[in-house]
Amino acid sequence: MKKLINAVEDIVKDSLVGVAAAHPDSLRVDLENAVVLRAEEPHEGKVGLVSGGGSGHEPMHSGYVGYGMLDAACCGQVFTSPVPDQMMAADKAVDGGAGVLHIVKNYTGDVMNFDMAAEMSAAESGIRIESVLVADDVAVQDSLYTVGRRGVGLTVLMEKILGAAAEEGRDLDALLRVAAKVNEGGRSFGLALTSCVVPAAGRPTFELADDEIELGIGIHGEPGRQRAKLSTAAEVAEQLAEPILADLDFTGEPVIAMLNGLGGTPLIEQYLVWGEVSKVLAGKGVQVSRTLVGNHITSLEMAGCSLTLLKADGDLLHLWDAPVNTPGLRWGC
Amino acid sequence: MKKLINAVEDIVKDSLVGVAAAHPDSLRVDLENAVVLRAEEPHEGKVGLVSGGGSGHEPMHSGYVGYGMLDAACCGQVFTSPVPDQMMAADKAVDGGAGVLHIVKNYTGDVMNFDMAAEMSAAESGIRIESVLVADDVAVQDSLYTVGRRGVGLTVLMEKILGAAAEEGRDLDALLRVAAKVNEGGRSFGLALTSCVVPAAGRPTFELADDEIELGIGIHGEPGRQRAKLSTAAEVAEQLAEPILADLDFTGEPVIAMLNGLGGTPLIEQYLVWGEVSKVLAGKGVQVSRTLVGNHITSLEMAGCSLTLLKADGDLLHLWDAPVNTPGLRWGC
Amino acid sequence: MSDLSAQSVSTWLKDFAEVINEQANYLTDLDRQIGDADHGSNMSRGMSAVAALDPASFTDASGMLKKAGMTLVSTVGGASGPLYGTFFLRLGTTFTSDGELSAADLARGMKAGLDGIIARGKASPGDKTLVDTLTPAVAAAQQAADEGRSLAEALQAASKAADQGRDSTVDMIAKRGRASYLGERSKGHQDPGATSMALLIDSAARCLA
Amino acid sequence: MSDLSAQSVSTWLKDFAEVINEQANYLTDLDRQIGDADHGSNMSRGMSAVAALDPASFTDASGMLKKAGMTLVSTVGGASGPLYGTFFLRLGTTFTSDGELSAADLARGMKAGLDGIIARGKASPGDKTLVDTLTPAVAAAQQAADEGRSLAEALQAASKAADQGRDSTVDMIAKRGRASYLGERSKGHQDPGATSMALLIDSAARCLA
Ligand SMILES: Nc1ncnc2c1ncn2[C@@H]1O[C@H](COP(=O)(O)OP(=O)(O)O)[C@@H](O)[C@H]1O
Ligand SMILES: Nc1ncnc2c1ncn2[C@@H]1O[C@H](COP(=O)(O)OP(=O)(O)O)[C@@H](O)[C@H]1O
Ligand SMILES: [Mg+2]
Ligand SMILES: [Mg+2]
Ligand SMILES: [Mg+2]
Ligand SMILES: [Mg+2]
Repeated sequence: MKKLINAVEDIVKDSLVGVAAAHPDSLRVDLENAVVLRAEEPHEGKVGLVSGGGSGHEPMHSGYVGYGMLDAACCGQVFTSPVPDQMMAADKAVDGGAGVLHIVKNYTGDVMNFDMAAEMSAAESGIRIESVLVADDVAVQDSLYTVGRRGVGLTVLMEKILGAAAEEGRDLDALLRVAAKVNEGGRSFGLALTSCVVPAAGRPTFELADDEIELGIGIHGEPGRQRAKLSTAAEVAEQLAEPILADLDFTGEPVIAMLNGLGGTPLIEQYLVWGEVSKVLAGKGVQVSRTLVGNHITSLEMAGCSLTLLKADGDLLHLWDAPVNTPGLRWGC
Repeated sequence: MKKLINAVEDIVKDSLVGVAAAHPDSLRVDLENAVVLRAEEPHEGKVGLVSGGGSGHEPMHSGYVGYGMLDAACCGQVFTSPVPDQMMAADKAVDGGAGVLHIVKNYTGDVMNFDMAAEMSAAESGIRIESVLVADDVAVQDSLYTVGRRGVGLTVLMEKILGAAAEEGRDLDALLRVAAKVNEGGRSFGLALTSCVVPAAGRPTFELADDEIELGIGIHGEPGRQRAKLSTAAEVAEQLAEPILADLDFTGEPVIAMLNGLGGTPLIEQYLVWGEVSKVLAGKGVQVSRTLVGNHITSLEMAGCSLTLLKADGDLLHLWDAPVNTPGLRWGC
Repeated sequence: MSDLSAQSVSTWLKDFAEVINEQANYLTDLDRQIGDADHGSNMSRGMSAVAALDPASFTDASGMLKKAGMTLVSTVGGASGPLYGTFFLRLGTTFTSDGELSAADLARGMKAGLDGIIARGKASPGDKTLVDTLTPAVAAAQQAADEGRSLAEALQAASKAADQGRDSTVDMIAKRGRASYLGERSKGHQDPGATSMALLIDSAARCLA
Repeated sequence: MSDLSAQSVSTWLKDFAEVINEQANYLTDLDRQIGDADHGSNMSRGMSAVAALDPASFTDASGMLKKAGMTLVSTVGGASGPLYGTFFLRLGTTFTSDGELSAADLARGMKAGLDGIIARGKASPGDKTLVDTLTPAVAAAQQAADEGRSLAEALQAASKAADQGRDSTVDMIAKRGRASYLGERSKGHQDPGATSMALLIDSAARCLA
């Protein structure tokens, strides 16, 4: 295992020391709880947005704290959901009287820890806490008898859009309606060229042959649903887009698209894949109105990429375009 | 070789197709010449800023085209400088009557190709063309008898700062003075945990043992000057900072710092290293006023990082803080 | 040592912590195959914190068990944190008085723990989770109690049933937790949480009898 | 075929292009060791474009050589593009009339090419570049001309000297080009550009004699 770290058990805290050092003006880092906050919290009358999850997906979530996006990010151990204490500390710090919204990726661990935190925060301090579950990964079969889809790339778009809505002063119920729309119209699919090395495990989570890719990869090095031969980028673009378009009709409305790098794939390849994906989408009558290319939700050093599409009506586009000022996403200010 | 590409010879063009598709409103891509331009060129009365170099360092340079930074980026083959025809096309497109400035990294190939282009552009169209050579890598011995230092991380800062100065309406001579100040006060050093695979070569440029790092690495997979054992991030921070501080006194003036990922190193590790570097710098009395952490000048999928420090007086800080709107760097607008 | 006290609980928890530390790589490796390669490090982080609790600072077993549960919730994260945490919290609320521990007490406590886990995680037997270890273990303990057997015998029976429950997860297709994303491909692998839960019951059989 | 014409130049360039394509991996591999692993692909990209030029569309050798030079400048990039491009441009301005090519003509043309390369790249002999191949080759051609020998003999001598010059780069410490960043560590490796330049002179000896 070759990593720029001091000790495996200190990775998250040591990295947060760097976050604090890099963004002294805009962020405040609660090192004890491993919570990243905006420098000024709470914001009176604004719904507080709290997200978090296992670390190793940077810039998500800590890089999305700031004006127009999150109020706080709770950083768990690498690929392990944070513990309720962290969310409770965050809830307390960001509550400006309008309640707090938890943005949670749909993984058992995340769901249970956020649930416990919400119960305890509400009981302890009477804050109204609601939560949004992001569950967009079409690689996972969705049925009554399973836990449902994983939350992956759509989380980035959810945080940006809800962040803008909260900044505008919309209330908790309004945010829940926006979130429902994002969940209804958003889908993702990813594939990997290599595994990643979870620091505590010390070796790659899975092995791929030199000509193999893993289709339907998660963001924790979990194996996907299927192996395939690595072909051309044009073929990869089909492999990314096809399962998404098979799951939901993306024609007839503007679409926000994210071509996301999983960490180890250089930007030149990400743009190359986006070029091919955009051809595939155009061929299927999908009209892309906004595009984001880059490392936005990663799996440590995993090579590969994911595609997220979101049907966006006028309001969602308006919220997407609104100013945002975070280390990981910034425009308009 | 595992890459998301169609064919080795098409990588640069195919990737530019993606750039064009991702940024239809802000960028215009001249696919024939592999030149990325702002959507609206030229800008009357503004010095045109043209940079470029081998591809594989993304977001540099194509990702730095836009308001407050470059007017054009000429994209060479992977790790191979662009050809004069590209710079000539760029010169012509961006000349707004105030002359054109070439920002060139100090590599023989880049220097010669930009030189030929400048001679031919001046001869053909009478544009006044000046050039700035960036040469900041302290890993390379600088002497009268060699070609001097390589241009690495400082290039990003140079492009940002000159871009702001040009946007303010400063003339060519004023830009050259700013550039000289940046060159005098800027230094970089990098190290690698892995090599990268140049697509045309198909295999890693060099091999490192599981516990080895390459100190003084370039940005093209060129081997560095020395191997060392990989130790803790705290030690790595010393290895990055020490050669820079030994070369130039960085105390007594504010410093702009960039901790740059080389492509394959996740952001969580980059922040972790920055945390350690900031401690080392503080211990040596260096006062960091601005910080940039992330993948800004990369070597394909190489794992590792580099540190760039720049002494910044009030004017340089002012230019650094000025609004910039490019795919790779954005703030203030 | 069939006496329930902060001290006897502490002996059990320290033993389990030791076993977890020894087996951490194995548990992580199981999780590497159908999960995200952290179950061993998760449990080990949590149980090290639990093992550091001083039994002298608790007035009774109940207090110690509740604190252990809260400690797991606060240090583990992931799926196992809330689930193991809930298990010990429920044990703590069931075992309200120190002293003699009967087979019936044991069965009642374990059942409360299992119910808590199901309430929190919504898994059913057959979903390939630690519930598949705990469910037959509870049943075995209950049967031993019903048959009037000793605590030691009940613990033995529970431990044997737990091991069988753990083994039964190999052939299952996961429906809860991270392994469920693998669908059919989760078959043929032993569930990490079911494995650590069997270690917990085995440890109880060693320490509480 | 000691006659200079667009056709004879084309034969030479096509032969060189073929050799470069065959040796591309070898050249890239040399560059991998002390450079950036692209010399073979650079030269091959450029020479493939040159080989596609139709000699029938040029009135004389000069025009063909100049176009070859411009083509290399426009397609290769890197250090070798401007240097090889300059070499052929200078040949083109030296060989102004078709017809008989003498040993003295050859020496004069090669010398002009070398001067162009030095003006562009500022390398001196001993800097571990293609100049170390070309310098002795020019000297050998000149000596053959001075001794009144034939074009074929001059080309043979140049080719032999070029090969020796190429070999001499192994022990040098690079002072120009990318390999110079390696300092002492550049020693022990043969320079890629010096290698391709020797292939060019060898090809000339085969095709122009
Ligand atoms: N809903 C659930 N109910 C019961 N047990 C579960 C549930 N989800 C997961 N588990 C158990 O948790 C184990 C995984 O724990 P761990 O790896 O620590 O957490 P995570 O899956 O969050 O990484 C699984 O092997 C399974 O036994
Ligand atoms: N200044 C120079 N003068 C002469 N030849 C040079 C000079 N710099 C580099 N070279 C030659 O160019 C070769 C490298 O060419 P190539 O790999 O194609 O370009 P780059 O170094 O830009 O990647 C070197 O092996 C060397 O022979
Ligand atoms: Mg986990
Ligand atoms: Mg090159
Ligand atoms: Mg796990
Ligand atoms: Mg080269």
